[in-house]
Amino acid sequence: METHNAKRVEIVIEAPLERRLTDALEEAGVTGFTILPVQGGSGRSGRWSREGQIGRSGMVSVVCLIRPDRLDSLLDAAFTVVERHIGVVSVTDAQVLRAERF
Amino acid sequence: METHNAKRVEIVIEAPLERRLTDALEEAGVTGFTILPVQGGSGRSGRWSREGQIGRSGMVSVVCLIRPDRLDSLLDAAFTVVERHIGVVSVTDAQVLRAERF
Amino acid sequence: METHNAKRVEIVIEAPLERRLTDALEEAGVTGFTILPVQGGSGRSGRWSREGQIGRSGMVSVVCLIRPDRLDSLLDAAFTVVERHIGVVSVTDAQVLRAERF
Amino acid sequence: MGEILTLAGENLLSPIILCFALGLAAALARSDLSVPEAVAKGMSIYLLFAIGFKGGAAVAANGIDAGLLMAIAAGVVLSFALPFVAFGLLRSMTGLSRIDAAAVAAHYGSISIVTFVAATSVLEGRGIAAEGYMVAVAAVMEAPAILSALFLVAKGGSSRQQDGLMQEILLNGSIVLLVGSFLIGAVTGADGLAKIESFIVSPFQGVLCLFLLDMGLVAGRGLRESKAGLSRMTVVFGLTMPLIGAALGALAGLVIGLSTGGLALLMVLSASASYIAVPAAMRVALPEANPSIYLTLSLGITFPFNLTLGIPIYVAAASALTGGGL
Amino acid sequence: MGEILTLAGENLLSPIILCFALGLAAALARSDLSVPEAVAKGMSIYLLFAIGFKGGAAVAANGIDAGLLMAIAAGVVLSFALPFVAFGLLRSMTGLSRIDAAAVAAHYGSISIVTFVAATSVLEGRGIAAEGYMVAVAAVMEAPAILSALFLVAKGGSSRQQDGLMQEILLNGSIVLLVGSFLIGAVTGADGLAKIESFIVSPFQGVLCLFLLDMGLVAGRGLRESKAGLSRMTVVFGLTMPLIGAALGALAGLVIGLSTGGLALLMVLSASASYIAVPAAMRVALPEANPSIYLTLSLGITFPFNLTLGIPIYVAAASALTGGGL
Amino acid sequence: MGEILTLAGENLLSPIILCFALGLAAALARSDLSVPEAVAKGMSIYLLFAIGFKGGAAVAANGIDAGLLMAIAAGVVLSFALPFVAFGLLRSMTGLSRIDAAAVAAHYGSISIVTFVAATSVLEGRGIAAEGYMVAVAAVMEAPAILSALFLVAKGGSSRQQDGLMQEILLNGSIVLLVGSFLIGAVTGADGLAKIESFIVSPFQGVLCLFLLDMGLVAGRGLRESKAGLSRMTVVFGLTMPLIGAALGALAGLVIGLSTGGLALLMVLSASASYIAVPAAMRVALPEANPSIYLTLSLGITFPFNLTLGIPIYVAAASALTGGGL
Ligand SMILES: Nc1ncnc2c1ncn2[C@@H]1O[C@H](COP(=O)(O)O)[C@@H](O)[C@H]1O
Ligand SMILES: Nc1ncnc2c1ncn2[C@@H]1O[C@H](COP(=O)(O)O)[C@@H](O)[C@H]1O
Ligand SMILES: Nc1ncnc2c1ncn2[C@@H]1O[C@H](COP(=O)(O)O)[C@@H](O)[C@H]1O
Ligand code: NA
Ligand code: NA
Ligand code: NA
Repeated sequence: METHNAKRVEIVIEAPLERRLTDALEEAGVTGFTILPVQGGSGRSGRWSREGQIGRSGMVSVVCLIRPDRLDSLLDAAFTVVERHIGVVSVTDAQVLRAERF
Repeated sequence: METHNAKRVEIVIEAPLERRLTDALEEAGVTGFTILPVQGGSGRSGRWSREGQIGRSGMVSVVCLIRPDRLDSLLDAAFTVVERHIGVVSVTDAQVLRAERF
Repeated sequence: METHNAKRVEIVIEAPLERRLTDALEEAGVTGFTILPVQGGSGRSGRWSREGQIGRSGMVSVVCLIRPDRLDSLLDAAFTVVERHIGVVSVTDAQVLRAERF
Repeated sequence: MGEILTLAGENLLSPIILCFALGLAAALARSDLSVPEAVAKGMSIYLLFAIGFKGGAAVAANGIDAGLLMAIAAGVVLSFALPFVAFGLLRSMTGLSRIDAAAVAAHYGSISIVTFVAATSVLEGRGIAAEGYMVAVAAVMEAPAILSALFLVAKGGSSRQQDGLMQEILLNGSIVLLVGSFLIGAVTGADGLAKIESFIVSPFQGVLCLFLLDMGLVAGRGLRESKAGLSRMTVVFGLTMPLIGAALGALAGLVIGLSTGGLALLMVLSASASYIAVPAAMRVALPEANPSIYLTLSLGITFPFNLTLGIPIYVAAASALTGGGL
Repeated sequence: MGEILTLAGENLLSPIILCFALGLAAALARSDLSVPEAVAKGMSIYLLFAIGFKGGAAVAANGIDAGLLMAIAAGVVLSFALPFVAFGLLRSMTGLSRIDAAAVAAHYGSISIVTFVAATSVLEGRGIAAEGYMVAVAAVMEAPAILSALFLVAKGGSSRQQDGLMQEILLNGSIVLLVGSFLIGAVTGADGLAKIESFIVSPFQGVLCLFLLDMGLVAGRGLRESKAGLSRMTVVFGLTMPLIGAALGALAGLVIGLSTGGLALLMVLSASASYIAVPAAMRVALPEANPSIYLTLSLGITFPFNLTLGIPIYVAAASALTGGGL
Repeated sequence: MGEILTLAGENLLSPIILCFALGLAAALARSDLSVPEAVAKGMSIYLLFAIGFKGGAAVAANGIDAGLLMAIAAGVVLSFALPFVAFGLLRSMTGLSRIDAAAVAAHYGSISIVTFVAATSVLEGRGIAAEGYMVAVAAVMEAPAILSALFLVAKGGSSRQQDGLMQEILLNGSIVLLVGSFLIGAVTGADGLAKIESFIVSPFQGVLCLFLLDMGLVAGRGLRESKAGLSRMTVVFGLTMPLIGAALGALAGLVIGLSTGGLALLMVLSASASYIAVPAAMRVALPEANPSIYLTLSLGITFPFNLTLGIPIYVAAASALTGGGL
């Protein structure tokens, strides 16, 4: 089956910033993304868990498949939001089916 | 620690099709997969979120670790289900521990 | 945007062992990880789903971004916990922003 | 007419309608108010269980009569027939493609259980009794419309493999729960009801309020995010089809001789459009149909219309038709 | 005998049993009906809190007597002892390995709180009072059986490092909640109960119905998806072990002089098998044991048996043994 | 003084406080007891809806008077002013940075709705009436403090772009739900309340118990996992600021002539610190501020203090100040 090169970008960011991040991505011309819930984690600021929390707390994971040549503009857009906040950005090489969608 | 080559296939697909997809995977001889919930996303058909939804709405993410030589049969099986529906398929190179399991 | 090499380790493990695994990771000097909920799956021990379950059942997915040179100590730590239990460990090459965090 | 207005006015100022309006307004204003998916599903399980059980207990109290079978037959016929009417209207009034029109039509042949529940509350508030078995009629009306839609598409040439689809539709969670709790209510009767009354009767209205808050939030988010941009004629369809459905439902109900309350409920069922079972079935069976068209129409246009104006109209009409004053 | 049949018949047609049956049937028929995990957990928190609090308030009302301590001691002894009986049976009757047999045995020494709750409902329905502190007995019976299982495996040679396991078991959420709410009920007594009565008493039966619907769904899914294929003798074990457990529980209860209701509940606790606390502990402590064996046995065989036939038998036996008629 | 002690003792032994203590103890002991996020959110929606609706219905019953507007004005002024007091104290007493101090200050200007609800319960328990519109005062006090904090930081030199922040704060889910249900209660009045009373009144205390169990769990986990290590003076701040806030609230309440109950509630609002709306706003607006400082202070120190000792003190003080005996 024919596949096409792509980048898989995963941004773990604080939930209250979700809308700002996705707005920035859309402005940067990103055509699609998928948001996964995050249950807990640990980092320099300690451990946390979503259990029993109320309010828009915790983090979410935003996954973006994108054409390699558009990676830089995506990262720039993401960075404006992530920069001053808690968040982790990683990029992996991937192959996608149906390249026309990206 | 010794690791072995594998492919990590991630299929984001509409929740009502989850069973069809996993049935197709099992028929194609896929020995294991893990289903992650998806909280929301955006694509050509607009933004969506699972919040407050009832019924089998939204999408799920099915992750499959597989021996490289079995990738094509997996993609063929997935494609029969994804083809006419909303869904995104991506493949990444990975290493796994305990290759005998895959 | 400048990125840095990293490894993305994904450990799918039974929920009752979550704390043991994360304790082992922290002991091995892992600085951060993110825990994603898992909704269901299939493997040699059959299909399962979290729906309607009570108690600490099912699995979780622990994702760890780490400097390549620290991969082995992480895998060793993870393996002590995963070894006798149900669990899947995979590693992918990744790039991260802000390497100083890892 | 005056009566309809009074009834509509009272209805508009009831807590459940105001909760729906609050949710709608919050979503349109982009508030981050939201009900967790699990809680929304939990409330829908509660409502289906309560309404099914109470219906079954009512049937146990009154005994089964020929009316039950006739009403069920009427429901099945309506659910099969209404999509053809809807499809015809859509194809002549709007520019929707055959597939989109068929998908929308399936929704209007099927039913909205929340609209049904809201109507039940209005009837109770006015002291109008209804046949307990109307819940069973609601259950049997969920699925047939889907078959009609598939038939309409097949006639258009594109045949499709649908292994297991029928089974999936009939075993849809909401149908199973509604039918199952109806049977449990019918078997355990007044004794069973007495045991769980303070769970399924007393707090019912309050849960319904929060549930409608959530429906408002979901509907509002749908209207805001939808890329569909419904054409004006499509919106007109969403406002007139309920009235046509109600009229056909009234006809059927008069033929089989329902009481005032039963007639009103059959009109409500015919007028209402599904937004749970049918959308999921459409994603599987007619994936090419655009979901934002049928969801926006059903949940964003027809549901609020029925909730606010439709129900008072149908109740008033049923009263007039059966000779009972309001 | 006739009494048992009447009681069993009544029991089988109660809403809670029918809800369990509905869930079981829906899952076996592959319906997609499901209760969200969060809602199921929320209901279990509600049930544990309510049952603990009511038990504590009952103790506060009746005062603490020597019976409380004796009953707790009896519970601890039973929980330690029953796994040895179960293990012996399993090793002689079935082909299960030492580790699988030990893991199963742990489940049968521990208890199922839902079975306990269902039995409480039956007793209430028949107007049979029981000692309020039986809830505390239930709590202390959760954990000891796990130690017995580990001992049985250690005897077999494989020693294992279990740092922190004991603490994890004793601080298991359901034990903490049950004991904690029991203490709160005991401290706040009748006053406290009055404040929250319309939350923990009135809707209790209804919540139990929905919870059992979920238990049926989970049990049915387990039976359907299980790759275990329990051997016939293993199934026989799942049906006889409850009776043996109940007999031993009856013996202990008679020795310490429980009332009819208390005796019935101690029999129920001894007869029931855990499917929450123990499975999680087994995943940590005996990961080589096959979970689908112990889950299927406990939730798919013994739980429905106790719920339908077991409870009426134990209640009838307790009545006969204490000289109280039904 | 004796009265305060009696009141505090009674309060400490109420089910809701004991549930909080149970959660706290379970979390500190590392039990895995936990309430699912969706259930916790569901309960908070229930509580906000119930408290808002009941407040609105009370206003509908008593009519709107000038007091309502004055109380709202007082609330806005207090919410704007208290952060300046808190900021001054923090900068002089503790070593917190300007940004951390401003973030903490925002929390103390805003309010904790659960503390408010707990105080309402205490008042009800003592038969002390309060103005229904105090709920509206609670709602308007949520947000202004955030602006004061931003002003305090801006004065310190770091200006920041905050597009859409204000809108986000005002449309925060909890504010919208509280205000919305207040309005619905006010519009539908006694009729509306009668319809949903057995949902929002009777089970209220019980839901509050489980909610406080969860708050205890979250607070305990926060205390355990926090890497903040609050300095001793910061803890002292967390215990004295509520008293200072309450004193200022009392002053304002006396000026506008509130009743005993209303005065107590305004003191409680002023004394309490936010842990829902403000933390989320701070993550967006002042991300450099350390969340574990403000969360630990607000939820781990001030909330338990108010719940256990604060409320009895404020109620006793309000009684003394308005000449009403306890
Ligand atoms: N190395 C990492 N790998 C995966 N997730 C991480 C990593 N570091 C941080 N995170 C996630 O980001 C959150 C915030 O990290 P921090 O700012 O370091 O406290 C953590 O709670 C994790 O969910
Ligand atoms: N480029 C992408 N990267 C990640 N997820 C995507 C992407 N495109 C689509 N998706 C996911 O697939 C769903 C449907 O996409 P679409 O069919 O384009 O509307 C979206 O809502 C996303 O959850
Ligand atoms: N090849 C695989 N790819 C992804 N996840 C897997 C795979 N094999 C197993 N898993 C996950 O691990 C769980 C236990 O696997 P098993 O021990 O094979 O039953 C499964 O239910 C899946 O969630
Ligand atoms: Na209809
Ligand atoms: Na037992
Ligand atoms: Na305050």
